[in-house]
Amino acid sequence: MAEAHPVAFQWVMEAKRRGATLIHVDPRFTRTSANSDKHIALRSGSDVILLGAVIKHVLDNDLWFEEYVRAYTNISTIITDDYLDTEDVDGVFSGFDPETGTYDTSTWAYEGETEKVDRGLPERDETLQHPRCVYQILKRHYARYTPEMVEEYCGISREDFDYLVDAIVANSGRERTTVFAYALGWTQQQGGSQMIRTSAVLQLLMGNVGRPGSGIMAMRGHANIQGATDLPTLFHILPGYLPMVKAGQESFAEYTRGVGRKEQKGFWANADIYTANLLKAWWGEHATVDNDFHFDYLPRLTGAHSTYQTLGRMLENKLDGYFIMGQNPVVGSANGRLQRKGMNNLKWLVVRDYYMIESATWWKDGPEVESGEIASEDIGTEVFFLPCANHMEKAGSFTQTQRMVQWRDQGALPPDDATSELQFIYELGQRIRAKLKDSTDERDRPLLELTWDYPVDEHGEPDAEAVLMEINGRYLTGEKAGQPLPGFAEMKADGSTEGGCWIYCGIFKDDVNQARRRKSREEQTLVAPEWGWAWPMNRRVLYNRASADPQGRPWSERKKLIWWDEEQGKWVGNDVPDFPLNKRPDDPGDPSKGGPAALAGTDAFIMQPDGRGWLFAPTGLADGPLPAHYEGPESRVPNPLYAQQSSPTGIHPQHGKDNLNAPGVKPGGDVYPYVFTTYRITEHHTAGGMSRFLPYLSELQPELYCEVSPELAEQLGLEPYGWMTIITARSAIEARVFVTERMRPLEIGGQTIHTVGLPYHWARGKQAIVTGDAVNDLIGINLDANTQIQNSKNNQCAIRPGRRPRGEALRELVREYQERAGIVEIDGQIHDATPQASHNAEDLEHTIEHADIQSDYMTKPPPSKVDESEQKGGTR
Amino acid sequence: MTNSDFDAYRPPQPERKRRRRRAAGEVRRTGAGDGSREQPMVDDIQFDSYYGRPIVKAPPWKAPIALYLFVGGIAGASSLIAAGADATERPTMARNARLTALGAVLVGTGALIEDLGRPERFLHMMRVFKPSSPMSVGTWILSTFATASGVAAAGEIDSLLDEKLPLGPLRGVLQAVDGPAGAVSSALGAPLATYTAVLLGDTAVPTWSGARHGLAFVFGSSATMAASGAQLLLTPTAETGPARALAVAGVVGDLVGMHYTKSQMHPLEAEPLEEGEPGRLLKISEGLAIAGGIGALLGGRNRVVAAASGAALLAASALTRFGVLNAGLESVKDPRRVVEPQKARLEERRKAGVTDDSITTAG
Amino acid sequence: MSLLSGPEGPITDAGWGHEHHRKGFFTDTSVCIGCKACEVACKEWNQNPADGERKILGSSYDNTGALGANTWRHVAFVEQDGDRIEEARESGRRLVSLGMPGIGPKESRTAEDGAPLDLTGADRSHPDTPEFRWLMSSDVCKHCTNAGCLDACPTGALYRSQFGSVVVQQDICNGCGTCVGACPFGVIERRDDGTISPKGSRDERFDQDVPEMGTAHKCTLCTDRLIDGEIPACAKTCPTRSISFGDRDEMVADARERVAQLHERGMTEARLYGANEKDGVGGTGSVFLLLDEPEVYGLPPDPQVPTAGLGSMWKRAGLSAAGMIAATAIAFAAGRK
Amino acid sequence: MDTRTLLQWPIIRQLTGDDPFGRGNAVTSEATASMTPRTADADSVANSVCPYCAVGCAQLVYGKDGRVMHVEGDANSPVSRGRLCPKGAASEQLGNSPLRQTTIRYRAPYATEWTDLDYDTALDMIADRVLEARRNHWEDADDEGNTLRRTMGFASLGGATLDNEENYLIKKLFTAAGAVQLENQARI
Repeated sequence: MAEAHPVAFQWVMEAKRRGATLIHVDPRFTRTSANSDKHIALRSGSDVILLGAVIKHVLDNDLWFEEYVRAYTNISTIITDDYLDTEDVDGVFSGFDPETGTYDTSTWAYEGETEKVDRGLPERDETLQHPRCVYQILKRHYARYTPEMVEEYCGISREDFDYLVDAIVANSGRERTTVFAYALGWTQQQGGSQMIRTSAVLQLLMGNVGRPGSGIMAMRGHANIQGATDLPTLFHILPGYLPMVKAGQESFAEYTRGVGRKEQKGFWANADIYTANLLKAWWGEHATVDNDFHFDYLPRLTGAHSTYQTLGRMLENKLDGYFIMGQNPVVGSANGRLQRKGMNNLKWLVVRDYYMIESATWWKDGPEVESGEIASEDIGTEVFFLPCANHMEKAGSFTQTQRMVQWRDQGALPPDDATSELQFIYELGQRIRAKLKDSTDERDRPLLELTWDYPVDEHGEPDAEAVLMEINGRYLTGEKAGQPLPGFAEMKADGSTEGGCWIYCGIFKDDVNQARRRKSREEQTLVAPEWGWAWPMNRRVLYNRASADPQGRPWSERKKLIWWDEEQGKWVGNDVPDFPLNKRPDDPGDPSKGGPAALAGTDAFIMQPDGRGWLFAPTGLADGPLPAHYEGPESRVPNPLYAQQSSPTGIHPQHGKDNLNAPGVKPGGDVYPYVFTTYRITEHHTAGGMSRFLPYLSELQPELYCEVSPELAEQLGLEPYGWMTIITARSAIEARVFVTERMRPLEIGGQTIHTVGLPYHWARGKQAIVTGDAVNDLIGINLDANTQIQNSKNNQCAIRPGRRPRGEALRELVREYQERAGIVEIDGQIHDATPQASHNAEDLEHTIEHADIQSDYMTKPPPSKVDESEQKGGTR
Repeated sequence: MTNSDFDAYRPPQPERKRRRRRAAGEVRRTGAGDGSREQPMVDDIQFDSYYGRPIVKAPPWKAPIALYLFVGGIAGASSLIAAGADATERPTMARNARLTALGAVLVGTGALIEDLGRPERFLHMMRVFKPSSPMSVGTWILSTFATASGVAAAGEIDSLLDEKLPLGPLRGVLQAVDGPAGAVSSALGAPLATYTAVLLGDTAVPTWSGARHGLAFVFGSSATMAASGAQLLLTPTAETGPARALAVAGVVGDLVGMHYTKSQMHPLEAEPLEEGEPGRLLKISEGLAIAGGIGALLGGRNRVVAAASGAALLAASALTRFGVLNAGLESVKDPRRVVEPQKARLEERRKAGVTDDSITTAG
Repeated sequence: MSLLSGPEGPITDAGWGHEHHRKGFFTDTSVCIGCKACEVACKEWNQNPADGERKILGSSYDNTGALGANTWRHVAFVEQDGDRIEEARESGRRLVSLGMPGIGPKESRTAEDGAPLDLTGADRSHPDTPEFRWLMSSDVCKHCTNAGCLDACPTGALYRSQFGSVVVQQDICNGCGTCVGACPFGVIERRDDGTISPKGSRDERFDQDVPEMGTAHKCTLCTDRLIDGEIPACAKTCPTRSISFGDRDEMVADARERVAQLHERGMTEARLYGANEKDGVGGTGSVFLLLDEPEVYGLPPDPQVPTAGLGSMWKRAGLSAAGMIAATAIAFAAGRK
Repeated sequence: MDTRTLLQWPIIRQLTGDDPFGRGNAVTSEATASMTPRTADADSVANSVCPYCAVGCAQLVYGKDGRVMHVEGDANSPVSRGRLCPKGAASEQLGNSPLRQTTIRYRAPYATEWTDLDYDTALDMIADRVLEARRNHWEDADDEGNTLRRTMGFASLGGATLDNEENYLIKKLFTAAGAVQLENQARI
């Protein structure tokens, strides 16, 4: 956190000054560790073992926050007797299809009559004695997760484990809270979603959700990565976390019921309203109740269409054109070499950036052109580079990591040809519509009928506030017609309102751009509700009903946030209550009504169909209702817990010989004996597009380095600050040797595990101020089944002293190692030795079939907002 | 638990170590991260530095400044010789010395300006008079001296050319101020030659700073020796008797002064004066000075020997200045030369019971 | 202090009267996260050129190297093992046992029962020495009470501002370089270089615009910002308040309180640098809390303003000059024809 | 040299004022006496937000003649309290780096060099290509006859540093065009 979010870290230091204990669990000793009370090094990828053991400790010793957990979580809920745990199936859950590598999740459901379960009223056993209640399942599931296991397989001593557990326990309960902050160390793992889930389970058990100073903070890495998930440029969702429509969902009713049933508890019951308002915002007068608001205009998914599947289409010559706007995939995405190979096959490419990034110039000075593997003359891609305005040269809003939207005013004009994306996309839309204006083709109607008319200034820049107003939504009829909606509760599914993103509804409340508010922190409370605007409804702490006890009283004076005020008959406090304002704590809820009205006064988790925090997740995850530990796809450590070595649902497209995995525990694994983990450092920004071109930042960290322990350096004869070559089953790069005691070998299951660290900000090219090999060339595409995010944090490599070979010799070196590891035969036949070979697709389309994360999404209600950002956003 | 095939044959595991601890007496690896470490000079003082990087910076002074130190000395001492020659009616030597002084001061001024980062702003030196700045004091000495020497030399040249300079009515003025100008230049001659020692001494550069106790004596002697040498070179032997004596005195002063200077320095401060390129320059300088001194003493009546001795003395003086300048520049490169003398003096004061003047305090 | 190196009230000495309090930094290295924001914010505000070598310098995460003409904040990184930490703790303990004056505010100097806190034994109550630590520290111009650079400047380009900061006037400095050698901390430097150009084969090469070449440069304490009531760019940007800025007196008081806190936790390695008015530079305007000996961070252990010895040096120069005159006089008198 | 100028000669000020040693107000130049922070010349100050990570630190953007002259933190922010990390502190350079590419470049297929292109032509060419790619890979229905109504011919990547409004319009336009392969950094 000190490394990648230094300014947010001020609050951690502030807390530390006041006596908070700060523990940093990370394979590496970083700038965060340097300022923590304790750094606990763990083996990369073993997080679920550690957290599972904490959960076990808490359960075994009855240290969980009983009153909180009983009232607000599904601990007493009984699960159907079809459910089989990893304990029962030796490492997988019930419903697993080894053919496709996917789960049928229906056996993970709640017990009870369908009618009642649908209304959020499954069977419960408040005594927690029922063998299939969540409490008992949890206890059985985590029984294997012992401190000894942690010591042996995470590399954490008993002492340190005890320190960690004691600190969490001592800092949880009525008076105190513990918070978990994570970033890509969790999301960029195959199984990363479940690592986050493990901490969610623990935090719920300790009563650390919905309260001040609690929760799980995803430290997101880009200025608007939260906003780009809320108003998504993502394949699987529409604005406001409405899922994209899946093939087969032919009607509006079918689709919205899949998102949220009217009879279920909480706010997803209104999915039809949110969808109708979105469609109305997009197709205006053409969208009516009668035509289901032109639900038919939406394109449908047939599987995952993430950036990695798109890459697959590129490699197969099935993609003509590509827009890259403020991204640098040949550096930032996994397997950079493959990314470049894919881009060679495009017909055309549009790159919009400030600088001549490597994704714009790979055809001219990319590594393969440099090595002579391919010549510029052989690359047929037509490239448009369009300069773009930066954040200071346009007005607009960013949503930061805590869901707070902040408006930016324009401070300067874009230089020369530079334009904002807003202007570009608006003008592109106008141009496309003009070209189609005489079309009678039915498929062009969504474009022609689209509401696409925004006021522009003298430079042609559309008024971003007009767009935000559309996102907020308006009344369309009645005396308020034309006025902005004050909140999503005002939205109707009858065509009388429109709004582009229901969770942002209210951002233009009172016709004021609430995101633009800048009331000084000096002039308001610590919660600072009048600075910017947080979705939904300006709530700063989600699920804050849980900050009060079941009776509506704060758990303690020092941890109070909102509470029930009997006199006023409503919830009051320092934050906007995340609960129906007048619903009494003892309100039993009205199951007959469904939606918010069905919520009981203690159903704090208002987005969940049962109103409770999910220790056990009956739906929403592709790889299990409870987190289980699996080794990384290339790990050389046999899974100590289950026969299943690595994630049974992991996705690994091979793309010929270009995306091979190291053999791991199979023979030949010792060819790639060391673990490498990638990371970011303070001085640079992701793939370097916004840092390597700036003199002030470039000089601070000018060269790629690899952090190695003194022990490994000695063993391999690495000269401090000399060169070393790192070889994986995909590629080889060179880096400066950085010998440091901040890296240390761990004794794991009888073997010594050496981990090396590589920051990934550099790239080969001729345009930036500083260059270096691109680390992501080393990483294979091994995706998490929930998120389609690649495994960057623990992969295997070989290391040699000295610089890497140049020209053709580089590929020969990589091939030599592949041959020695037996993952590719001399004649070029691929021998796949990857542990989860059961569903290693050579054909990408095939991969998409069984990697389909949408199958759950479409039929089950989406998970809560918190889960959503955990699973989908992670953090960048 | 494990499912490794080799479980049963696993050799006994060494006791798990949290982190490698160094056994007592084990040699520290170098370059392991905690800054550079070197063998301590003094047993009980552990030397630490920040990756061996310099702590203080040398001024950006290059050859022109060494030249300036050298010719400034010549100029100053030459003006004294001129005064002596005047007083003892040695007109050739007086004239030569005055012209030497003028030439030297002009070269010196040029060198000084040349070494400025912004030469066009040389006159900014005249904005202030700062008693705390040897450079300021020196500049005022230099400029006054240069003006006075110019006037005095102009008179010399005018009379040399039988009043053929196109001075017109100014000749009267020149003749009127000629004498006083000579006096001023003589009076400032010695300060001009010695202030440069203060200029170097008034720095944090270890070797110069350490040399502050004796450097003025070295520079004064060296200047005297050089100016005398110049006269041995330029003036017929008939008039150079006092210059020979002065040369010898200068040599002796130079040698004794340097010895004294070093004796007052911490060994690490003095080291650059003895080793490396600067040390070599100073050794040659010493040899040349001795040779020149002996030559002047024993063969000074012979014009050729006198001239050779004079040249040797000039060279010796030049090398002294280059040597001292470069030794200083060299001395900042090794932080030990800053840290150890400072720690030593701090320790000394503490031993003497002075514990309240450290920059590092416990509170 | 001698008259030449200046008295203890630097602002009064500079003829400003008492319009402003003397300002200064307190850099608390115990909370520095090594982000280098101070370096960048400083360069941006002062428009100093990037001048890094664009090579790894081999000093942990520090690729800046040292303070200089273009770098007025420099973050040091030092990796240390447990043995070294113990040594640092021990050396700090020795400092405490020297019985230096003014240790900490009174209230924190006593244990709860009112008895004087015996800090020499504090380590026993401290948790185990960590096995490893990574020190980070942002260095800056010290704005000394008795500033060598200021004393040595022959043009008056360097002056002491009404805030007590020592500043180079860029329109005056002629680049003589005297100040550079006069700084006991190696801070000030003449700007002779400082360009960035990409090493690749860009279509158009460029050179960075380097302002004010050939003159001396160093931290100004953002004196221009102070005039408008702003605080220096580095202090403003520092995420964790490792760099704080304010009246120098308050900074010293804060520093004393903080060091006392750390001592109470058994962190006897904590010590102050520059808070003592009796030291060789009359105390510094920029006070530091360090966790090891100063030289570990590249700071001199016993800096002294060179001008403190100026009187004695002039005396010797005078003596030498007199010697020259006497020798000349004797030589000529003896050789009178 | 008139008298006033002469009186400003620092030596005279040294002799007549309170700064005989010439270390303070006697030696200041006119520029020093009239010193102001450089932001005093700014003709606008805009409230902005740092474009790097997602902490959302508030920035003040000082503009002059339509260009950014300086960026610093906004102390009023409850998130950042005016502080910025090195990247945020370098924001001014993000806009003014000499490496910034401010004109359109075009690389024809198989070309070895860039050429220039004007905005209107570029936009027109891109619009044509979008429509062509859309047509080339249009899918009306899947094998089972389920409606797809989409194109797989073009894709888009990016958005995590773009504004909410921009992301919204990208999603809106491209979804209306039938594109589904829309992605951003959140996946990476």
